[in-house]
Amino acid sequence: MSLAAIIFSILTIISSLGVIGCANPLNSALCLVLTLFFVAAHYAMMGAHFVAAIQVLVYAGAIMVLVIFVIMLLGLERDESSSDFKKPRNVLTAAVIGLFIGMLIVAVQSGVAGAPVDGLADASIVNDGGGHAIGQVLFTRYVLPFEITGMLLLAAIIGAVYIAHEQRKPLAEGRGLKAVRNRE
Amino acid sequence: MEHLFNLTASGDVVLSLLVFLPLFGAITLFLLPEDNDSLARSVAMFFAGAAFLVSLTLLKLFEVGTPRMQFVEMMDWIPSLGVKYILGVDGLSIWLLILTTLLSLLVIFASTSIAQRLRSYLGCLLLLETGMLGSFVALDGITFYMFYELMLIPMYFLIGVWGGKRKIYAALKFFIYTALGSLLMLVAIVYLGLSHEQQFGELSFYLGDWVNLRFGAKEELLLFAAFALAFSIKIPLFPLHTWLPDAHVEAPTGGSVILAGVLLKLGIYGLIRFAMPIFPGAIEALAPVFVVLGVAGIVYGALVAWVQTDIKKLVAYSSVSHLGFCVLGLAALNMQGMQGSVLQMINHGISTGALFFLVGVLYDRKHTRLIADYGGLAQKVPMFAFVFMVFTLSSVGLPLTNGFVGEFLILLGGFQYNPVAGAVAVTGVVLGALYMLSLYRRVIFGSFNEERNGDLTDLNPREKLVFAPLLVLVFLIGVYPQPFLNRIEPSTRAVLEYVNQRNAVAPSVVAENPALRRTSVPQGPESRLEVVEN
Amino acid sequence: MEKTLLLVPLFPLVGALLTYVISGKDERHHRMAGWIATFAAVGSFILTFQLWRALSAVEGSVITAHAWTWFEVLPFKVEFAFLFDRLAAVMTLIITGVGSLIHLYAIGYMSHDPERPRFFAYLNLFLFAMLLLVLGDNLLVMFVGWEGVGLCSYLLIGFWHRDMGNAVAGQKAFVVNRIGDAGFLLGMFLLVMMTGSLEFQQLSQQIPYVDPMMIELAAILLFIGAVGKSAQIPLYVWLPDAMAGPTPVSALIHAATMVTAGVYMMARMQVLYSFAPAALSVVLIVGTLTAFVAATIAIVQNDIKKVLAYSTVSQLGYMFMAMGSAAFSNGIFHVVTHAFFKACLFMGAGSVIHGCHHEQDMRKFGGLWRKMPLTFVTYLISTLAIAGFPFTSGFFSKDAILWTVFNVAEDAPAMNHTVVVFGDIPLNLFCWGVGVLTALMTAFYMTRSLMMTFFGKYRGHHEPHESPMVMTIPLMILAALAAGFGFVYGEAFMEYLVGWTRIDMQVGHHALAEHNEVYHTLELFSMGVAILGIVIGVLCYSVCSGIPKALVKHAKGLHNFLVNKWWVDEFYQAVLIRPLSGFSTFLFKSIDRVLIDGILVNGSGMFVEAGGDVLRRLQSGRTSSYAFLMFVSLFLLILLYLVFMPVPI
Amino acid sequence: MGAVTGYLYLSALLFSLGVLGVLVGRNTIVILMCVELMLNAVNIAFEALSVHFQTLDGQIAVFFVMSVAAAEVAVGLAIVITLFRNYLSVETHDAVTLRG
Repeated sequence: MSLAAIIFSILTIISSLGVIGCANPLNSALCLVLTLFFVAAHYAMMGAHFVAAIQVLVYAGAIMVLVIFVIMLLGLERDESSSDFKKPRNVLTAAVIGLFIGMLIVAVQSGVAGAPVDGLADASIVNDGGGHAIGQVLFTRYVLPFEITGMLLLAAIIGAVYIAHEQRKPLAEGRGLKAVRNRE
Repeated sequence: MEHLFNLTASGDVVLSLLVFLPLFGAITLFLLPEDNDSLARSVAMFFAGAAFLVSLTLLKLFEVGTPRMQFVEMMDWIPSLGVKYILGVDGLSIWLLILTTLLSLLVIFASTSIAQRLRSYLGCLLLLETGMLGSFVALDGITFYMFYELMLIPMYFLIGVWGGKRKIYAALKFFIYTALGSLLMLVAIVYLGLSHEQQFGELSFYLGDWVNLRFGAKEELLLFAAFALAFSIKIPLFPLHTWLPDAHVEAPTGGSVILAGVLLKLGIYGLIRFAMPIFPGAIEALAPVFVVLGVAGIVYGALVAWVQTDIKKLVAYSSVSHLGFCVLGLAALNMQGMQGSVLQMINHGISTGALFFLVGVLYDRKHTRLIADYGGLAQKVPMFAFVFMVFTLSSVGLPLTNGFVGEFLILLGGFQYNPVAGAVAVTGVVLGALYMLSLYRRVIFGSFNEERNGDLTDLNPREKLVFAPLLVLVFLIGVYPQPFLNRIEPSTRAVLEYVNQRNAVAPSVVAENPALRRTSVPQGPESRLEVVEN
Repeated sequence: MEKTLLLVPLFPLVGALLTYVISGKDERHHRMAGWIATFAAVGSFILTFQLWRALSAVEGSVITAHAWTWFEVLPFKVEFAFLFDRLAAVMTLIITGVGSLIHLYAIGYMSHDPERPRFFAYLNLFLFAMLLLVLGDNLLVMFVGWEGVGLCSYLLIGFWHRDMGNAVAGQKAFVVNRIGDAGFLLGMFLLVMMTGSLEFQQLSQQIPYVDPMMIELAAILLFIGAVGKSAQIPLYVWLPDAMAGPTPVSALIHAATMVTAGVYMMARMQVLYSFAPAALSVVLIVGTLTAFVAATIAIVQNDIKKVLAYSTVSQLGYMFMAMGSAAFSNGIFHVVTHAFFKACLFMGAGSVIHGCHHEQDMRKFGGLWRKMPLTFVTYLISTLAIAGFPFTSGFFSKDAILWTVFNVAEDAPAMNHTVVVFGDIPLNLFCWGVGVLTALMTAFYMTRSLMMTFFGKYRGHHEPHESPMVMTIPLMILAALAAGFGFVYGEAFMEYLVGWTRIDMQVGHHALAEHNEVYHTLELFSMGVAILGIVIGVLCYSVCSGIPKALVKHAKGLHNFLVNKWWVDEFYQAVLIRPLSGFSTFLFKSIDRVLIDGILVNGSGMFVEAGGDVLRRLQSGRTSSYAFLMFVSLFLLILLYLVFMPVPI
Repeated sequence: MGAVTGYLYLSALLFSLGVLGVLVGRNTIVILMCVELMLNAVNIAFEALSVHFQTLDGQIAVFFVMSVAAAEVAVGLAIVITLFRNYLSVETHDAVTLRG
């Protein structure tokens, strides 16, 4: 791997550690945004500029903004949740995840060296990483999944509205955002 | 045997009528108004009586001397699955049908002590009667299984609703124990149906078709084990008997009479009707196991009965001992043993059924079953003491009573099969006298406790009417059992000869382990009885 | 003639039903019960007498009657049929004759018992069963009678069932009989396996062709049945307790008829036993031991009925000694004479008890000869007979038995003579010696009972009175028979039963006892023994009454040992009954309750329940634990995939 | 050739960190974010292999993963809001009413 790639990898790892480690959800959200940028950088280095752009645009832009918006909405930025690593259960979880990493590494070593899968073998298109090639493939071979994803998004929107929807009836004493706000 | 089973529908409907008459009774009962007890009892009596009459006409029309099935009914029930509705009666089942209808009639007639919900009590009894009658006449695996399971539900309610203190535990234990066994049998039935399709092309559950199936040694043993387990739980064979005392102690009088009188016989009947013709190699190979368990059951049942303090539990363990005799007779695989076993089933139904009625008489009056609560009843209730004496003697197997003939044949068959088993089984006869007479002495003789049992009244006319037919049967079978044996003989001979012929021709299982070869060659009609050491 | 043969057992049966039905209802008819039953018995006796007359003089003639086929499992068939030959004639005459006399006696004895109908019904039922036993044409009908008499003795022993002691005695009798019957059953099964049938004619034809080992086994098994029924060692314990029943019962069942069933069975199966020398030796030994042991116990008993009970066991021992030496007819002869004098003794004792208002302890009697002269005379005659006083019937039968045991006939199919005891004494000589010793003891304890009851001064506090005529007539008849039968009909009886007599005992046989001078010396010897016993008895209990007390004080241990009946009952209780009930409680408590019920049945129930509980704990409600579980399973799946699936790339 | 294995290692590490975050997370929102992190790790792997095998399928997959992730976040946040409304806190250890 090129030097730049290694540096960016280390930075990505650090920022993702930040996501987990931060006590304050707002800080971890910002770390996540940083991680997303580094991942976009990786895409770019691999030549997939269009994907990098989309990554930044969709992920960092849309999703993270929404997350931060909700954090601020619920007023969680002041919560100092104690991430207690000491509890035996978490040590057990860490150990299991360690094993998991080991297994993945072993899998990676044993598996990757194989022959290239037949797929779309036109190397030229891949290199230019432009949107043209992706658009062409997307709307020829993958048009069905594309439509299904559209439906999925529609369902997600309706679901989200329905779940978060508050009935008009007056809330019982002490319930609902306004009541909470006043109480603080 | 094949000629026995390729049947043609004989066109008459008497068997279906007999089987479903009680069912109609049960249904009409549920349509009646809830609280009118006397109406409910008269309707139930009508249907039970009708069923009894039909069974009597069946007996009259029954042709003696032929092993083939009579009054056969064949109808396609579920054509796609190859399940046919086939009914037929022969020497093995004719007397059991009569016993079922008689006992059910007597139980319904004597159901005065049931206070709450009499209507559904009688409904359960009629439903139970249908299940029993169906199981005795069904010749198709699935139909048999359906009736076999149908019996469980009403029996469960009989014990669970009208039972004694621990009725829920007893009912649940009874249900799970028997159902578990029969599930295994269901697996075997399905396997047989499929292997019939495999060997003969079309799926069939008819006993006649199954008889032509041929299995490997291991396969046959396993299938036989499935059937044998289901029936051994029902019998109950020695180690699987612990549900019986609880079920009997907690069941109401009527329930335990039917349970002891008929339900237990299905195990033995099932073994003879289904297990023997289909798995002749396995029955011959496992015969020593059944002999050992049977004899163990005889001695164990007798000894444990001797130390009981509750009359019903004592009689329940005596049933374990008596049916140990039946199993011994069955496993002896010779004419004396088999006929003795079938006859003893009927005798046991009569004597133990009557004993439970007697306990019911005491329980309805004093609401306690402990032997210690009674004593010296002879002075207060002489008629009860006399009837109790007769059935004690019948249960002990005194000559000129019904118990003796069956027991003698079984012991003779057992002795011919293996003298040691015969000798140990004979001790069962002695132990039988011990525990029954000690029960009789503690309840009937000795000093009478006036203030506790002072208000005891002797048998009322209704109870006398219940005991009359049973008393007549005890002495009739004891003194002149020939008409009974004439009808049983052809069928048992057919089954036995088929088993021996199949084992002689293709000794699949037995060839592989000569150690299981029995000591005596079964007796054909012409040859004299002698022990052939081979 | 066939009809009358069927009627003989039917009369008592009908009598029993009639007695119970007619007189069972109300008080006035109770008195009739006794008479109906007696008429039935006497009627049966008359019919038997006619049959006996009809039985032609030819030795082997037989009258048979076939009722119906009892049950039939080809090739084995059992008929309800009767056989009336000379042996059966003798036994039936005794049963119905003595039976009728005892019925007559019982009317007097049970005159004020409220439950008379039930008593006489059982008594008649007993006669029916006993006749079945004796007249049966095959072993199975005999077995029906065999268990039938067992049942009736159970009912009659426990007749006064208010007192639990009587009921326990009745049950003990039935169960011990049942143990014997189990042996009898096994013997029958073996015979069926060997010969395919149970009829006596068939058996006697086919037994010679059966393998000797099996014959010995069958003989022993049938003998076990006889031991149970005729109260030999080790199954005699029930007879002394059977005295709990009314005295007529003891007289009829436990002296004259039922207990001799075993002897009759052996005589009937003489073909089997003559082919089983080993079995005969066993019978001889058991008979001798029983005779000796019972006699020793009888000496120290104080209850008059117990003395007579043990004397019966002892006399039965004698009969089996005769059977053991294959002298079947001598055994039957002793059965007959024993029936006479023992029934007379029991009834005498009964009338004494009746007179002294149900007092049974001899120490409360004394000097009754003045108050009850008739009873005294008959009791005296019978005591002389049983003691073997010269020329009484007891003497003839007992002396003949001692001679058959002593005299080893070469060609007689008796026991093999190689068996020796204590070094070199041949078995039969040993048994003869013990037999003579027992004869001495018999004479002594019978004279003791005579002296304690009828002589000395009256020790009881009731006012004894002579029994009514209806009781004394049977006494006198039997006393006459006891005295004269042997002398008058001794020879004729032996000729009559020539079919069952041992070769050397048959009239006209060269080594016949008459011409054998050893026989005459032995005859004199046993006369002397009898007289000696009587003299000792008389002396001990009249002139020097101090001797018995001194002896008792001196031989304290032995006396105690005998009074406690050799501790046999306690032995059975400790070795048999207590361990058996302990074992059954163990079976019930631990095997049934804990092992099968507890562990297997409820255990599996609890196992399922416990399993459910563990799984329930997994649903902890915390999402993180769910996530963790999901992750772990994912991890394992991937691991499995990697390990087992070859990586395709 | 090292690039692909490198990226795969990176993706494995990121994925594991995401899982650790989910399992240990105290706050529901943080768990949501960690799920995002895991998805990104997968995307990296997709992209790396797509380049390695010279095919576009990988990149197309990345697009679909992104859209699914968006949908997932939307629904996730809606749940978080309702969670907050009922339990007044988003700590994982409060919502235990489903305990068996």
